[in-house]
Amino acid sequence: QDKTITIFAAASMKNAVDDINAAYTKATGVKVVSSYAASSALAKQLEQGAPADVFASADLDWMDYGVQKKVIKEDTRVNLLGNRLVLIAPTDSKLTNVTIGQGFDLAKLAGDGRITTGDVQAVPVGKYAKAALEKLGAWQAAAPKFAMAESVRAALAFVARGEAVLGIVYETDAKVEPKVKIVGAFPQESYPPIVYPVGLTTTAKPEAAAYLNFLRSSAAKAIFEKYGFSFLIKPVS
Amino acid sequence: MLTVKVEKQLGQLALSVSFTSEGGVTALFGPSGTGKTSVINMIAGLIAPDRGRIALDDTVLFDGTARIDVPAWRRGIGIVFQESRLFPHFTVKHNLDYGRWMRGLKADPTAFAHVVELLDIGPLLARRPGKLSGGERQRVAFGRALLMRPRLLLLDEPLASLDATRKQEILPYLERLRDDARVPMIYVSHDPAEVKRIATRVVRLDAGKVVAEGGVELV
Amino acid sequence: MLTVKVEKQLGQLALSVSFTSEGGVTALFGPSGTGKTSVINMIAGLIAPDRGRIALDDTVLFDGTARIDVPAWRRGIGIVFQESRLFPHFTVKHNLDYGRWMRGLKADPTAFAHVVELLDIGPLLARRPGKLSGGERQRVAFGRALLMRPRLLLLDEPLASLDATRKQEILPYLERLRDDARVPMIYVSHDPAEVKRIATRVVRLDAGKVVAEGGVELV
Amino acid sequence: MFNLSPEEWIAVALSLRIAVVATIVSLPFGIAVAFLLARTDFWGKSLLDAIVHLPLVLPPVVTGYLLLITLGRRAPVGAFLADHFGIVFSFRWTGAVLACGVMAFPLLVRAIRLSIEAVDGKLEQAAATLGARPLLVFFSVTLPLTLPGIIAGMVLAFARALGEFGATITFVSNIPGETQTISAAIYTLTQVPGGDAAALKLVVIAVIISLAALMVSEWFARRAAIRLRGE
Amino acid sequence: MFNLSPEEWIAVALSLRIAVVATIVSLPFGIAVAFLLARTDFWGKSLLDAIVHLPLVLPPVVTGYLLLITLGRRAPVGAFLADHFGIVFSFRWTGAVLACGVMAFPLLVRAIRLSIEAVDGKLEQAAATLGARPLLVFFSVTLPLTLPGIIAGMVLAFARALGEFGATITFVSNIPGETQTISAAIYTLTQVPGGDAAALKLVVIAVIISLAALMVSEWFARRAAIRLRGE
Ligand SMILES: Nc1ncnc2c1ncn2[C@@H]1O[C@H](COP(=O)(O)OP(=O)(O)OP(=O)(O)O)[C@@H](O)[C@H]1O
Ligand SMILES: Nc1ncnc2c1ncn2[C@@H]1O[C@H](COP(=O)(O)OP(=O)(O)OP(=O)(O)O)[C@@H](O)[C@H]1O
Ligand code: MOO
Ligand SMILES: [Mg+2]
Ligand SMILES: [Mg+2]
Repeated sequence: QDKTITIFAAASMKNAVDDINAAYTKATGVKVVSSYAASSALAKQLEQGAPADVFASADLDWMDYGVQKKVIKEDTRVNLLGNRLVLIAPTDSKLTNVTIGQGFDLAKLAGDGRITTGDVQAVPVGKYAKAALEKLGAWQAAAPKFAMAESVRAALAFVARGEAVLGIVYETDAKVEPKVKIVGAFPQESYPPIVYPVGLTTTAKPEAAAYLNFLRSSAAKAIFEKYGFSFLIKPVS
Repeated sequence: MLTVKVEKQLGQLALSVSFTSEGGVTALFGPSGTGKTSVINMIAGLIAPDRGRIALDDTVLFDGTARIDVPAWRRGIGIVFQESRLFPHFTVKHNLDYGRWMRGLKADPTAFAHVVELLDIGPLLARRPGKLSGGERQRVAFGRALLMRPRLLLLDEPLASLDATRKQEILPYLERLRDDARVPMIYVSHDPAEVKRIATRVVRLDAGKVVAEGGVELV
Repeated sequence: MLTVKVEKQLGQLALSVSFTSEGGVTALFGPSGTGKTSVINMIAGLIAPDRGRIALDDTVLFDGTARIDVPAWRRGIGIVFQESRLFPHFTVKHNLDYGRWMRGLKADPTAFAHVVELLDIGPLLARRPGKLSGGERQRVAFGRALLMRPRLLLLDEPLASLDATRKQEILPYLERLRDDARVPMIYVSHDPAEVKRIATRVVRLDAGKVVAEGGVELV
Repeated sequence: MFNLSPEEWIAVALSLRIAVVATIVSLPFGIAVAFLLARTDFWGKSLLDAIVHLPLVLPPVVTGYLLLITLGRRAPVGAFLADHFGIVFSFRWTGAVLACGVMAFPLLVRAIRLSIEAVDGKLEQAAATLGARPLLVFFSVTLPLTLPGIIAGMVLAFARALGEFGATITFVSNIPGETQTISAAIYTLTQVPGGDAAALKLVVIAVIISLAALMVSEWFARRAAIRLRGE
Repeated sequence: MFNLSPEEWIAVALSLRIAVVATIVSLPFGIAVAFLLARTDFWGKSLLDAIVHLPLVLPPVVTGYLLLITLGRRAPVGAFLADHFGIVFSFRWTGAVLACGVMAFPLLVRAIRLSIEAVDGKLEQAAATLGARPLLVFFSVTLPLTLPGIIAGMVLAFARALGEFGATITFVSNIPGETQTISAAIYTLTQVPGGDAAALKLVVIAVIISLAALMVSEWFARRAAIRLRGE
């Protein structure tokens, strides 16, 4: 009972982390409990003394916040996973291969429809999207057409339902929604790397270190990759 | 002409009443809890008899076998309840006018003024009923039923909480209503003097049954 | 001994009443809307006079200048309201027992049985008040006030909707209450015969003022 | 304290508009449903009752998602409304009104229903004997006597509409000037590290608005109470 | 249909427990506050009224956040309660109870208040003349006559507690077996690719629970209504 490990993970990581936990329990007999919520909520809970051993954030900001509030052991922090930003449209859209590069006119592509993504201030996918568009010089013109969703899943739903003509989401999400198609990928250099950092909390049980190691293992890599994440580090064995 | 023949089980009491009234004032007389109010409610259409038939002149108001049950609002029967049931959110004036409005009748200032004067409720017209005294409330309820111009008037102890003087003023009015306007009435009262004075016919109830029917000598 | 000297502005009516009662039954007599119920409410402590003093024997119940105002629940005064005010969520039996419970008195089965028999409410004991007839309700309210064993009984037209036979049964009981148990009463009624029979003293009100005070010959 | 950005002022104004319109528009439906639930008996009444309560029972984002898949522009009902009546909800402030209205509906209905059930049926009977047909009885007697419940329901609905964001943001997203309410703005700010101070400003404004709404409603409620006691 | 994972069954059971406990525990407070608001006049009454409504007006995550920074184990009040009374809310199911209770409180209070205001003061007067002191009047007359409002309030509170997740997940996180309610589970599932089918199952379960709760409450309400009409 006492050895049970608690991980606080961003809601978008649920599928993969659930599988990894099952695998870990099977391999070691140690039970892992996971609490999934918005990274922001989790970080603030850690600040208030939440009984977690591991934190997996969906973006760097909230991990930085945790480090700054001294609830994350900075030396255990790893930028574990990566993702890619893609432009999607409903499956029946006339749009196909869009080349996304300098000077690409997103506003024109959208016509009089809406473009959706996560909230550009608050939701990680939105922040990346805005950064990319700014870099590519497309933000100014497209900004008024944005409908900002509460999460990447909500953005995906808007496109899948045909509410929005275009959306900017993670590749992981786009790939599993049959009602949308990827019409273009943003060049990797146009946005800061999409990173899912993990780390131990300052109150972590000793056993948590082994779990964190497992997250970095090739077994974990396989699971994460199955769900479309890219694994950013060299797996430990 | 009103014919009433009704049966209804009221808790323990098996009400079974039948009488006819050829216009004029029929007094329902009898001890407390014998079913007078219940009979009145059936005539008005507020409760349905289990079995029976109620007809007023040539309209059948209720017929258990023919499944006729004219709703209360289309019966045109005025009723003064044992408890006044005034509308608390309307002024006394609006309470008085309510029946006329609902029945789409034209205003009749003479009749209105007459009733108001008779019942001495002029000073109350602008007030709401909440703080009226018991007798004031009863007078307003009386006026409200009169002013809807009913084809039959059901009066459930309408004068019970009025002083003798006021009663002596109202009774002649009821007599005129009976004789001149020829509005038939069913009159419930416990006051033998009152009944003697106003009734043309007496139906005596006991324990849910008619035990005697006849002239005022029954009182 | 009860001394009442109260003033209160009730809408248009400037009530200003003062009388004393040396035990026995004091009848408040007067037309509708003269302030009888209001006086009763002040004695019971349900509305506060603007000015004045109310004392029962040697307890001051209200004194405007001395800022005394004993709350209703500590006055020990029973009241039969013009409208019965029974508790809908209690059975008749529990309504009757309510005052005894609240005052922490011991059960007195003889008194209970006696009141129940007198008022003929035995068959109603297990029912709730919702569907009682007007007279039944009034009898229960009467019983409820009697059974709290009040030091003063305020009766606001307690017999108004009862038939003559029932009245004739209850009046002797009130007489016994007056003469044997010596419970003082204030009695509001519009029935001269009733007042003549029961009252030991009559206070005649008109338009909020005492216009005469004396024996039953005033009626 | 109140040095809000123009965008934030717009969100405040929009929230007010959405909450007021949602409350007013849902009122007649709320009254009708409350009446059905309080006074009639029909097959499927429990179902109606359950549907009305649904937005309370489900997480708001789920309600928003259900709205999206029924009333979105490609959804059957949504397409029908758009084609035949020109009513479009998606990404419009009207959609926010709808979402807030739906979320507040159970509160509105319960309060009104409670008051309708408390109306003394004897007064309605009296009205009927005076010649009032059922509809007139309802409008002249039942409804006025239900006023305390209507006021209470409107207060709850208004407050809920101000606080709602889960269903709104899922149904119509978060478009500044069109669908971004105070609540959405507050939510957004709480998701940004260091956004707390700015969020707090908006929280204070939401509190002030609701305080004002409460005071206005208390005033009306007091007047209604006096009236209904017949004074 | 109901092949839920053990974890999901636990969430269902936990939700029920949290909703029931939250409803029951907040009831006496709800009655007390409703009585204060309905029947007394004191300085700061508007403020109390506003505070009660606050959880309705603010986005739930904000309410949750406010709870976290006041009642978390490192927060002043939370630390005080933990040290002196051993009451710990943070990341316990009791914290979920608190969050749901707070979110449901305005609904509970309004319904009860509405019913208290509808109680006929004349009956309370009659009780006083029969020797009942104010507290006894309240418990023997006012409270029983308020039953419809209490039932309605409890239904709303229960339903809201079932549907709540914003405040709960923010205050006590989303820990299976301890603080993960159906709603939080549904929300989490909507956040992952392909989670919709699983979410739908839980939605159906939430609907069934609330339907059952509604039917039970209707039954009680019907009995109460008959009783209060004195039949
Ligand atoms: N719905 C009901 N269920 C059970 N009993 C009822 C019902 N309605 C009336 N009663 C009973 O039927 C009897 C007749 O009641 P009703 O009101 O008709 O009497 P009443 O003759 O008007 O008496 P009163 O002169 O006291 O007003 C009473 O004993 C009453 O308690
Ligand atoms: N709070 C109030 N505000 C205004 N007017 C009031 C108020 N209370 C009573 N009145 C008026 O004061 C007068 C006296 O009322 P009260 O009930 O004492 O009369 P009453 O003598 O008992 O009459 P009744 O025999 O008709 O019952 C009435 O005209 C009534 O309308
Ligand atoms: O329960 Mo919520 O969290 O209204 O959005
Ligand atoms: Mg009767
Ligand atoms: Mg009186």
